[in-house]
Amino acid sequence: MRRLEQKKLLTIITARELEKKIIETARRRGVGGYTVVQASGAGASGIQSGMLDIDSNILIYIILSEQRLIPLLDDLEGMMARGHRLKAIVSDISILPRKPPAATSV
Amino acid sequence: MRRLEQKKLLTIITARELEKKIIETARRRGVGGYTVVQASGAGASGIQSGMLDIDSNILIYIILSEQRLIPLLDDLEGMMARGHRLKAIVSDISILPRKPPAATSV
Amino acid sequence: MRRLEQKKLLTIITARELEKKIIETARRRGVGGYTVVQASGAGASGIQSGMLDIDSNILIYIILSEQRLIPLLDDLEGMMARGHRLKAIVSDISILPRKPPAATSV
Amino acid sequence: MSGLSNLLIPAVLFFALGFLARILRSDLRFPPDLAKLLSIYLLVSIGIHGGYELGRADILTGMHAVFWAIVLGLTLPVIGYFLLVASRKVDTLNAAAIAAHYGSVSAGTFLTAIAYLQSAGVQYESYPLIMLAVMESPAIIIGLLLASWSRRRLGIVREGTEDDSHHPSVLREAFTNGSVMLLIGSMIIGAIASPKSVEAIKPFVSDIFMGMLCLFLLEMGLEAARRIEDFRRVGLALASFGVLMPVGSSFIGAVIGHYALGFGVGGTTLVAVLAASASYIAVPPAMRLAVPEANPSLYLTLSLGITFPFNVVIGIPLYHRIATWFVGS
Amino acid sequence: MSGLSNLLIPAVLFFALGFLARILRSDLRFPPDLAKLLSIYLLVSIGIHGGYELGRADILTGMHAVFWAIVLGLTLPVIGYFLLVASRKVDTLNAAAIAAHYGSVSAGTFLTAIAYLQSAGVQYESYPLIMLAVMESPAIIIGLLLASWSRRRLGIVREGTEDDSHHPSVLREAFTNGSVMLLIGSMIIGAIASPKSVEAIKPFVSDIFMGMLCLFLLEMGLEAARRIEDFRRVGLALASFGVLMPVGSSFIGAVIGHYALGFGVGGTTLVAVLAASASYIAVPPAMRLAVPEANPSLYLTLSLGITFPFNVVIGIPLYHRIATWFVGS
Amino acid sequence: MSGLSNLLIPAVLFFALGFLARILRSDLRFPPDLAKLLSIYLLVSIGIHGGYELGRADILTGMHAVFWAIVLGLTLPVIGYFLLVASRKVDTLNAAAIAAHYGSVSAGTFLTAIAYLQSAGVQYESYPLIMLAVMESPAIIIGLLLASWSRRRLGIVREGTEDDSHHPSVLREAFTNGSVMLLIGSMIIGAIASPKSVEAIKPFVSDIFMGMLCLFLLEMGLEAARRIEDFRRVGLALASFGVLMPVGSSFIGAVIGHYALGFGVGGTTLVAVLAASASYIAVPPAMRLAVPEANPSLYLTLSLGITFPFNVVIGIPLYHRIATWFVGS
Ligand SMILES: Nc1ncnc2c1ncn2[C@@H]1O[C@H](COP(=O)(O)O)[C@@H](O)[C@H]1O
Ligand SMILES: Nc1ncnc2c1ncn2[C@@H]1O[C@H](COP(=O)(O)O)[C@@H](O)[C@H]1O
Ligand SMILES: Nc1ncnc2c1ncn2[C@@H]1O[C@H](COP(=O)(O)O)[C@@H](O)[C@H]1O
Ligand code: NA
Ligand code: NA
Ligand code: NA
Repeated sequence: MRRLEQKKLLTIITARELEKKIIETARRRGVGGYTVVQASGAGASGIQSGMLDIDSNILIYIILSEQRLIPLLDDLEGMMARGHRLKAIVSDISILPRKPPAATSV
Repeated sequence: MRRLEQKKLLTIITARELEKKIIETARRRGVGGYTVVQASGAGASGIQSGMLDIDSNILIYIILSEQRLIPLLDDLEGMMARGHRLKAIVSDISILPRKPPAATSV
Repeated sequence: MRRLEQKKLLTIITARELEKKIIETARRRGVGGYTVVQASGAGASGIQSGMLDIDSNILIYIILSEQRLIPLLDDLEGMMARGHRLKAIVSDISILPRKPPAATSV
Repeated sequence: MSGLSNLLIPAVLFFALGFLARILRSDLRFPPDLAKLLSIYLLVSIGIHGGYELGRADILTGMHAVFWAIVLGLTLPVIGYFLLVASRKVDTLNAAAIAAHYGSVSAGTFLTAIAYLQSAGVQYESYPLIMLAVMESPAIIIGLLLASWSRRRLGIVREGTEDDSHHPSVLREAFTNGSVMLLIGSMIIGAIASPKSVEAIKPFVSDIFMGMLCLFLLEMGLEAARRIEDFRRVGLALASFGVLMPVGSSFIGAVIGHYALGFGVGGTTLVAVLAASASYIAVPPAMRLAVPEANPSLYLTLSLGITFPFNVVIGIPLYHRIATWFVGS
Repeated sequence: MSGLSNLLIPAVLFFALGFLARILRSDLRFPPDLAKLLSIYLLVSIGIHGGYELGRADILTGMHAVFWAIVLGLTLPVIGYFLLVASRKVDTLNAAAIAAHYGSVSAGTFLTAIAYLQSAGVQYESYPLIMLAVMESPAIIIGLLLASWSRRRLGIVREGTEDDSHHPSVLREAFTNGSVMLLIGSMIIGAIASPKSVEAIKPFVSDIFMGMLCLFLLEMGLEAARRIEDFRRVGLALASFGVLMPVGSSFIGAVIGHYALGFGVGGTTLVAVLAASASYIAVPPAMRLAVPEANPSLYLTLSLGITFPFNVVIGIPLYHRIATWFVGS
Repeated sequence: MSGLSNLLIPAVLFFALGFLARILRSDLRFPPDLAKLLSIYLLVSIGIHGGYELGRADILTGMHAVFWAIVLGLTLPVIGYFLLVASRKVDTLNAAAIAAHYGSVSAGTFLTAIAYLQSAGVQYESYPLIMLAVMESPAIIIGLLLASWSRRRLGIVREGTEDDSHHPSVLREAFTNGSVMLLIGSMIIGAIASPKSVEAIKPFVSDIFMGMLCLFLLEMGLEAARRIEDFRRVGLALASFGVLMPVGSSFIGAVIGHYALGFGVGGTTLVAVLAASASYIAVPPAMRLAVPEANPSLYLTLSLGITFPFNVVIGIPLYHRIATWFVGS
């Protein structure tokens, strides 16, 4: 389907406290947008019931181009190296390109 | 794994107000089901904190066949052309086929 | 990108009542972690508005290796055969490998 | 008190408002957690309240109430099951799942009945509250037995290890069900806490109670109307079961309330309401786990979409009449 | 009562606290459902309250109030539209979407005004409450008409079938909007429910009302401050519209309140507040559906980030002055 | 008042109920937002309340209280850190993260203590409330210093720019932490708002307070029991730290409360409780950001799973005894 753009979807699973930090990092790498979903879960660091703020997880979805993905993954790797717990998942997606209508030229 | 069916997963990210509209569109295209998740996020049209109804985002997941996907994407493109803000993401998935048990023949 | 591990992402869409059951099954199959998101939706068994506990859906995300995936899919197929309503979606992902820092050797 | 003036209780009016909002396809929707918050509040409040009084009530009558509650919970599903199978509208597994709901109870209906009696100035015993707590669960066991019995007759063989319906967890969950624990727990707390300290939480559990009940019924109205939309899935024959079963059960309940337990009009009405009401809290999750072959939209539409609205609007005043008639005679 | 002492109402102080918390980038955040819960509670409470009094009020004056509410709702957006187009800062479609917000109302502003009048010991009529309920919607229709008119002038042709703005659903939703139904429904319930049963919910709708309003304004403070951050998107010219439009409208409102409806200082103040306040509940979703070309962050920043805070902190005492001046003269 | 009768406060009984429900693997679960709603309500209410009284209290004693609160917040973590390192059960970075929690405070424990004193009819000063607000944060700074000191000793070099623990944001967040702002903000509002308008929110902040506290502790019970399940992760030696540390701290607190601040039995008990309680609101997120190498399940299990339940059930009556003994002598 020629009209679809090939992009990467980066899905980050982590604790809510890291939301701000990760989004700032992504912005610095020129990412235009993101989507966040509340989640709960469990892993090596125990249960994250989501009942208290202190153990709520989030899923951060970032649609981006491969060029932007690489440096962002470096940043995330750096955070993980410093002990932050996060999962960074990359998958291939195709997306409908945005064609803004004439009228919204504000 | 032969037992898995090849399908498409269409993920739509948009504002909650469009939920009804998009689901009706999908139904018209013969989609059998969908899954909706509350989200927040940010993009060209600013932050969608999810704190007020007026700026809550949703993720709509639709598992469907490629034949159904094409016309639905046309509809979504039409909505975007009229200025609606949404992201339509397509990815390839495999899914366990449903084998309904004998007993539920109601 | 050599540093990324190739893994499978298993996404299960089902009713909240099955959460415990499915997670126990996954644990028995040696799965280390999972992420759960609250959702609503509709399908063959009607609307799951998420308004009452009795019809809330969940999405369970499980990152795992193909070896672990196969037997887990068998279990899920067994549950579906007994009439449980769930969608099991498999997709290919790449993930940043975890490098635990020295200090957390507790 | 006439059925009409019953409609003039805010609680019932808010139920109607929610129902109407949904019918008019209004975008009025309750956040899921708010529904949860309201039912937690209602269970705790009614529990504290009742427990406080029961702590000062007659233990023997209490035992009797518990006994008859179990009897109701075990017999009603069996009756329902055979009616459903006779109707030929659903297979035996769906019949088992649906029947279980009618042996259990609905706290929302019970609370509306209390609001009704209060605004009608009718006195009522506190024992039916224990019955409310007790009746949530036994019906589930019968439901499971009916289901596995049907399975045997259908010749459905299941891999023993994996058969959920014999899975002890389902039974345990029937008794450790969140709302059951919340209700019983609060009753015990209300009974054993120092009266002085219970006084301190009275404003919370009493003063704002009616208002919270109104919000709860508003939400239930939305929910019920949404269920009604699945009506076609159910069909007229099955829908009529959702009306006739409670009316029939209410008679059995009234007989037990008056003759077996010797309650007055108020208490007898409440036992009739317990018998007539269908569960939508404890039973559906248990059935989804243990009788997965049954279609959830069938039993949810019946208990939430048909029986609950019928009981709230028409049933309660009717059962009150029945009780008056029994006690009068 | 001076503007300063207005700042000493807890409701306003909590708004400031929320605003400050956000400016200091505190991690204080309200769960989305809590915001929803609070507005549901406030609408129900104010509805029951007002409905109870209106059920005992003069029907003719009520009709008058409704009539003038509609007049306000239909004229203010047109004025706003031409001011915006004249300003040359936004295209006509954004102008239409923004203008619609100023013809509608903000329940939060209205309730803060009531808290202000109460702590100032000023009496007020109950009729403005009906106007609050009525004014949520008409502005939306004008907004849609202005939008499709602009589209024609811009020569934007749309596939008829798919054109949302003529889609009846948008109009229906303008009237079946959740908060409108909740408010009107509660008013009717307050009016028709038996006084005895209304008494039973008074503690819920009255005693804890001010506290709930405080939490609501705390949350609105967070929200408003977040919007202010989008200020640069809006620009000074547009921002000044967010201040001048309400002040201008308040005069029109005060004239109608005093001369057309003959209200006292309290009632006149409330009508001025209704005219001055901009919607952030009913209108934004309608505009997002029907005028998708307009940028949501423009109208949300204006109504939530600029007009709402201005009205709560400076506007209300100012409109009170204006009303006193009109009524005095 | 005996420890047993302490167990007869509804607040404590509801904590036990939640704990039990989880142990019995009941499916009773609180919606996440409800937990948030309850803590927002409790912080606002206690803030308004205390602020109202502090607005009328002695400023000098207030200053003293603040000074000693900071002293406690700075010294307790250091003591805890060396105990933990000496125990050899955790590495120094986990020791730093855990110790920080014990220098901070738990509002839930503090409120339970107030409920305990009230039902025991014991008078208490309002100053400890300021200490509660003050003590949330200093311990975090010490925690960060201990952590980076340990890192240096461990020879862990970090890319300066990216080192979170020196990242000013972490410090700022320690002071702009949501619950800290909510508490201090409400205290200021309670102090400066016109008494007349504070009266209007009294029913909200006073009457339903105890009931909300019960729901909050019910939820904490569920949470604590869930944490206990991670007990094996912690081990006996570490668990005993979760009991001995608070008892030790309570003595230090009682000495400061009585001798340094000259409080009576009530006030001294509260200072002892502040010293003994461990944070689960402000500190965990700060540690997760600034000491990512530390394992969250260790400090959360200790503060929520062991210290909190111990304090609520055994600690508070014990500290009350200690205070009585000090003040008596
Ligand atoms: N195998 C997995 N599949 C899906 N999500 C996971 C998995 N492992 C961990 N997670 C998520 O990542 C969070 C942190 O994981 P961990 O760092 O292992 O504690 C968990 O709370 C889960 O939400
Ligand atoms: N690059 C992106 N990655 C993930 N989600 C995005 C991205 N851009 C936008 N979104 C989501 O789409 C919504 C609308 O985007 P926009 O139309 O750009 O304002 C945002 O609120 C986000 O939730
Ligand atoms: N085609 C679909 N795409 C996405 N989610 C679906 C689809 N069909 C069903 N679902 C989800 O799976 C749940 C159960 O589906 P069902 O068993 O068909 O009732 C629904 O409530 C939806 O959340
Ligand atoms: Na029943
Ligand atoms: Na207006
Ligand atoms: Na402490």
